[in-house]
Amino acid sequence: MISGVLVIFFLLAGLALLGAVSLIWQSHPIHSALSLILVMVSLAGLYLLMGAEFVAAVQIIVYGGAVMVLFIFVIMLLNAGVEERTNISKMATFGGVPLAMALGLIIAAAIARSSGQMPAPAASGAMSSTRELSKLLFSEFVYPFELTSFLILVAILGAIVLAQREN
Amino acid sequence: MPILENLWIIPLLPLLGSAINGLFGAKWSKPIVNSVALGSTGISFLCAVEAVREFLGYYGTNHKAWVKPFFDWIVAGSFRAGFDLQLDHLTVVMLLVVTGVGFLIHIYSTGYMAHEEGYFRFFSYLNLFMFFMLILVLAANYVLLFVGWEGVGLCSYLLIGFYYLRKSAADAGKKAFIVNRIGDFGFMLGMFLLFRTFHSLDFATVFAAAAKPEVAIEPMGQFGVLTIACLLLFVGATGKSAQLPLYVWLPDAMEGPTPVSALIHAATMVTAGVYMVARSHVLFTHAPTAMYVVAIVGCATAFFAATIGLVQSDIKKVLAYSTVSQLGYMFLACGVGAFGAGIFHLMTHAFFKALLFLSAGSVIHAMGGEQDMWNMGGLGKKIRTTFLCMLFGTIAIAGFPPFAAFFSKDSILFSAYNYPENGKAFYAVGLFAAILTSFYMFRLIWLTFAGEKRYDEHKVHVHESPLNMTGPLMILAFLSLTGGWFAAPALWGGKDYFAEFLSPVFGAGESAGAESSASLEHILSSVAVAAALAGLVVAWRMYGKQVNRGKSEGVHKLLYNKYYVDELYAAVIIRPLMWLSTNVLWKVVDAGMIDGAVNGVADGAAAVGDTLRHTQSGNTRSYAVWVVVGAMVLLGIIFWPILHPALFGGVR
Amino acid sequence: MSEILAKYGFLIVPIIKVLILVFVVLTLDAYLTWLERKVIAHIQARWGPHRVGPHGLLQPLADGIKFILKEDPMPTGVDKKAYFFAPFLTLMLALTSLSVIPFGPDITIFGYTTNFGIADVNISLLVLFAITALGVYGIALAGWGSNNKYSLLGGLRSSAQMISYELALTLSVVGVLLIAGDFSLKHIVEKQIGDFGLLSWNIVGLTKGGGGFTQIIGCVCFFIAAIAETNRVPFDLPEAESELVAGFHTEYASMKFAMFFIGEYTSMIAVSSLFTILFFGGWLSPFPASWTITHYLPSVIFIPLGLWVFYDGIRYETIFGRLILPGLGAVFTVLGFALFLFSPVNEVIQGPFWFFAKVGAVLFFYIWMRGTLPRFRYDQLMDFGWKFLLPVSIANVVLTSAVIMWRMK
Amino acid sequence: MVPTNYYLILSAVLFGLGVVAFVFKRNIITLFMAIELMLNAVNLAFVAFSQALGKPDGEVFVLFVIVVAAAEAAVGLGIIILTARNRRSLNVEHVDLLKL
Repeated sequence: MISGVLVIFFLLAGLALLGAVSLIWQSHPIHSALSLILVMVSLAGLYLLMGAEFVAAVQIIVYGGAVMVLFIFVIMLLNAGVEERTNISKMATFGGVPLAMALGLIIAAAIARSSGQMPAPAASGAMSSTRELSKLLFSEFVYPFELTSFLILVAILGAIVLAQREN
Repeated sequence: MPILENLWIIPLLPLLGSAINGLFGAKWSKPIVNSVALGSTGISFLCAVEAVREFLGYYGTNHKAWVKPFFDWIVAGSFRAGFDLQLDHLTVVMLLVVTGVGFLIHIYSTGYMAHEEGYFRFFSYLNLFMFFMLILVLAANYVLLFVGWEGVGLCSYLLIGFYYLRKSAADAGKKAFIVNRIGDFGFMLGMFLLFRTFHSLDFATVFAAAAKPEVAIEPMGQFGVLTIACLLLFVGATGKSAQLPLYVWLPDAMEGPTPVSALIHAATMVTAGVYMVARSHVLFTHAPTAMYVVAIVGCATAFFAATIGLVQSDIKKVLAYSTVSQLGYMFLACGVGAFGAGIFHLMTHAFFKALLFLSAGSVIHAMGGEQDMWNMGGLGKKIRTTFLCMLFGTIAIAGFPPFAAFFSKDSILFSAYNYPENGKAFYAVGLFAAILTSFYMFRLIWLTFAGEKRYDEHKVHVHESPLNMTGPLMILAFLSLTGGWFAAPALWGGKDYFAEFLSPVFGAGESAGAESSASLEHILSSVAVAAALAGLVVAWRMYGKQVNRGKSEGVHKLLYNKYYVDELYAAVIIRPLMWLSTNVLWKVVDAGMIDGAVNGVADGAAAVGDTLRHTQSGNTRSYAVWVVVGAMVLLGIIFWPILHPALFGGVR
Repeated sequence: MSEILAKYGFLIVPIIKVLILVFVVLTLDAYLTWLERKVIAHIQARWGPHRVGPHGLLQPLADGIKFILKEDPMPTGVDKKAYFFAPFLTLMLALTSLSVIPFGPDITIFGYTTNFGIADVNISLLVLFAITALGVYGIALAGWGSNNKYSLLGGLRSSAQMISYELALTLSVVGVLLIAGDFSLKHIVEKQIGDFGLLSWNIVGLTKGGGGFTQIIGCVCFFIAAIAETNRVPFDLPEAESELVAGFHTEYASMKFAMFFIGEYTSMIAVSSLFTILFFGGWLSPFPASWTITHYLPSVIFIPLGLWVFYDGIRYETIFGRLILPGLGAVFTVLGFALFLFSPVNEVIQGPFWFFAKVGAVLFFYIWMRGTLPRFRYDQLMDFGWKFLLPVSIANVVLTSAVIMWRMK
Repeated sequence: MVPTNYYLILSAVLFGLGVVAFVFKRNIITLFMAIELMLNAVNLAFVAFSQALGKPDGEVFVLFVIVVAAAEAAVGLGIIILTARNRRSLNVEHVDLLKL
C-alpha cells in the first residue's frame, strides 16, 4: 500500500520533473527561470521530506531568493528575448540530445541495478538536527568553510570588476 | 690553534676579496679596490704564517699531517669527496710561496696596472686565482685538488685574455684553456683509475694503501695499474706545467699583463704540476717506469725550451721559455726521485722568476710598452734599481753561488748524476741546459741594459718605476739571494736543512747521497759554476759590444720559429679536426639529422593540429556534447561491473 | 468533544485556525488601510475618509466592493503567464508567511493543547525568511510581465533592492539567534522571559540567566531592512508614483491590484510580528510575571474605550453612526467586563493582547514614517544598503558573538 | 518511508535533463540555468545519501555546493552581461570567437 509520504514524494518529484522539462521546453529564458524555480522549490520540499530542514531552507533562501533572482534580474536587465533556435553546431544538432539522454539513462540504470547494495534509509529527521549540522560544519569542515568565505569574497570582487563599465 | 682549527679562512679571504671587488669594484675608486685586494691577500698571508707556526707546534707533539674535514661535498655510495683541507711540510712550502709571492705581486700590480682599464676586474680575477691556488695547495684529496686545478686554469684563461679586445690575447687565452683541457683529461682518467684501484681519492687513504709493503714496486718497463695511473696524472701535469708536448700555451700566455705572467705563469700555477707529482710521490716511487718517463720529459723540455729561448727577441718570451725549461728541471728532479730537490727548485724558481718577470715588467713600463729587446739597450744607467734587481735574478737563475738556484739546480743535477738509470745522460743534458740558461739570460741583460740605446729618445721617456713596484722587486731580489741557503751546509758535508724539513713527506732516503760523497758534490757544483761562467762568456762575446739584429737563417731560423711546433700541431691536429667538424658534424649531422628531426617534429605537429583544428569550432554546444561523450565513456568504465549484466541479459 | 479532538484534532484544528487567521488578517488589512489614510490625513491636517460610515469606518468595505466590480483590462503584448501569476504569488506568499508566526503561548481548549499559531516548525525563522525571499518574484514578474517600461523599471528596482536588503535583514537577526541558540520563534520568545519584564526583551537583554545581550543595533538594522523588504516609504522605489506612475503594478487593476495591495499589507503585518517576536518579547507582557494585577489591563483598556465610543456614538451626526457606534462601544465594554469576570479567558487572552498591541504599535510606526519621510534616491538606497546597513549588522554579529564567547569563559 | 533509490534515480533523471538542456538550449543564461539544474540534482543525491547513511556530512557538502553555485552565478552573470554588451547577442552559437 502507498503511504502518505510516498504520495508526497511522487507529487514533488513530478513537479520537479515537470519544471525540468519545461525548462527545456520554454523558449523564453524567463519562463525557463520560473520552471527552474519550481524545480528548486520542489527539491526543497523533498529535502524536508527527508528531514533535512536546514538544507531545505537554505535551498530556498539562497537558490530561490538570491541566485534565481539574480538570473531574472539579469534577464530583465538585458531584456532577453525569445531564444533563436540556430543550428550552427552540427554536433549538438544531431548528436546532442540523444547522447545527453543516454548519459542520464546510464546513471539511472546503474543506480537501479545497484539498489541491492543501497543501505536502508535511516529514520527520517533523526539524522540531522540543524545543531548537529552546524557542529559538524564548524568543527570538522571548518577549513573548507573558511575557504568558501574566501571564495565568496573573490566572487564579489570579480563581479564588481566585471560589471563596472570601463572608463 | 685558532687558524689551524678553521683552515678555510686562508682560501676564503681572497674569495671574499674577489667577490667584493668583482661585484662592487666597478663603482669604487682605486684606493678602495686596492685596500680590499691587498687586505684580503695580506691577511691570508698572515693567517698562513700563523697556521704554519701552529702546524709546526702540532707536528712536534704528534708526528703526522694535519687533516681536517669541513663538510661533505660529494657523497655517492662508498665514494666521498669532502671539503677537507690538509697541512703538511710540503703544503707549508707551497702555502708560504703562494701567499707570500702572491702578496708581493699584488702590491706590484697596484703600480703596474695603475693606468689600465678594468682595474677592479683585474684584482677580482687575481684574488680569485689566489683562492683556487690555495684550494689546490691545501686540498686533502684529488677531487678538491682538481677543483683548484680547474679553477686556476679558469683564472689563467681570464687573465691571459684580460685585454680581451686584442684578438691575440683572446686567442692565447683560448689556447691555454684548450691545451689544459687535454692535460686535465688525462688527469681525470688518472683519478678514476686511482679510485677504481684504491676506492678512495683521499691522499691519506691512497698513499697509505700504496705504501703498504705488499704493494709491489712495478719493475722497469712494466705497465701496471700504478704506472698507468702515474702516467695519466703526469699528462695532466704536462698540461698544467707546460711540459713537452703541451708547453705551447705558455709562451702565448705572455699576452696577459706582466704581473699575471709573474704570478701565474712563473711562480705559482705552472708549478702545480710539479706539486701534484711530488704530492703523489708515493705512487710514483712504486712506478719506476713512470718516473723514468717524467725524467726524460723533464730533461728534454729543459733542453728544448732553453734552445728556443736562445734567440727570442721579446723579453717576456725569453723569460717564458726559461720558465718552461726550469719547470723541466723540476720534473727532472722528480723523475730521478729527488722530490725534495724539485720542490726546493720550485721555491727558489718562484722567487727569482717572479723577480725576473716583475723586473721585465718594470722595464716594459719604463719603455712605455716596448717589449722587443732589439729596441732597448743602455737602460742600465737610467733605471738602476730595476737593473740591479734583474741582475740579481739573472745571477740567481744562472746558478752562481751563493744565489738560490745554485743550490737547488746543483742538488737536482747531483741527484740526476746519482740516478742509476743512465743518470749520467740526464746530468749531461741538464748541464748543457744550464749553460744555455746562463747564456740567454745574460744575452737578455746585455741587450736590455748594456750597450748604446737603440730607441728613439723623443718617443720614449724612460723613467724608473714607482716604489710600490720597485719595493717588491727588492724583496724578491733579497729572497732570490738568500732563498737557497737552507741547503748551503750540504756543501761542507753538513746537512740539507730543506731536504730535512721535507723529510717527513718524502722520507729521509734521498738526501743520503749528500752525505755519501761530499767530494763528488764539490766537483759537480764547481762544474756547474763553470758551465754558468761559460754561458756568461759566450753571451758577452756575442752581445757584449756590437749588436745588430742579424738576419736569421738555418738553425737560428728554426729556433726563432720554435721548431715550427705550432705549425706542426696546426697541420696534424687542428686542420683535420676543422675538416671533420665542418664537413661531417656540421653539414651532415647537425644540418641533416638534428635539424631534420626537429623540423620534422614541428611539421608533424603542424599537420596534426591542422586536422584537429576543426574540432575547436569555438561553439560551446559542440564542446558540451564532447564533454557528454567523455562523461559517458568514463561512467561506462566505472559502472561496467554493474551494467554489463543489464546489457547482456545477465541475471541479478 | 475532547475525544473527537484527540482523534481528528491534527486535521480539524489547523483548518479552523487557518480560517480564523485568514479572516482576522484580511479584516486587519482592510482596517489597516483605513487607519493609514486616517493617520496620514491627520498628519497632513486633513480629515481623511469620513463619508462612508461613521468616521469612514465602512470605507474598506466600499473599496473592496469597488475592486470586485471594476473592469479588469489586460494590456496588449503582456507575457500572460507572468502577468497572471505574479499577483497570486505575492498574496499567497504573504499569507503563508503568517503561518509560522506564534501569536501566543500554547493554549489548551477542551483538553486539547495546541500552539497559538498555525504551524509550529522548529526552524520557523528560516521558513519565514525563505518565504520573504521568494516574495521578490511577485514584483519582478509583475514588472516584467506587464510589458511596460515603468513596470519593468519598478521590477528591476525591487529585485535589486530586495536582494540588497535581504542580506542586512538576515544578518541583523543573527545576534538574536546567537542568544537564543535556536531557529524556532517560539523558543526565541521564551528565551526572553525574565523577571524584569520588558527589560528582559532582546532589545535590552537583561534575561534571567544573564545569557542575553542588548540587540539595539540589530533591532534598528532589522527595522530599516524590513521596511525596504516590504517596499514601504522611504524605500518604496518600486512603486514610486512621482517617477514610475505606479511602478510594478501600473498595469494592474481591480482584483489583481487588490491582491498586490493585500499582499503588501499582509507582509507588513508579518514583518511587524517578526520584529515584535525577535526584539520585543513577542506575546510577553512588559511587566514582570509576578505582577498579576497587570493581567486586568485589557479590561481596564477595553471598558473606557467602549464607554467613550458609546458616548461618541449617541451624539454622532448621521443616523447610521448613531446606530453603529454605540453598538460597537457596547461590544467593547461587554468584552472588557467579560475578561474581568472570567479569569481563565483573561489568562488566555493575555498573550495575544500584548502581541497585537505591540504589532499595532509597529504598524503605526510604519504609517507614521510614511507620513513623515521623503523617498530615497536609487543610488542613495544602494549605498545605504551596502555601505552602511550591511557593515553595521555584521559588526553587530561580531560584537554579540564576542560577548557570548567571553561569557562562556 | 521512501527508498533511497527513488531519490537517486530522480536525481539522475534531473541531471540528465540538465545535460539535455545544456546541449539543447542556445541562450547563454539558460545554459547557466541548466548548470544550476545539474548542481541541484547532485545536491539531491547528496542529501539522499546522507539520509541513507544517517550522517549529516552529505548535507554539509550540499551547503558547500550551494555556496559555490552562488559565487559562480555572481561571476558568471557578470561575464554574461559583458558578453551581451559586446556581442549584442545572447546566443552561444554567435559567441564562438575568442576576440571581438
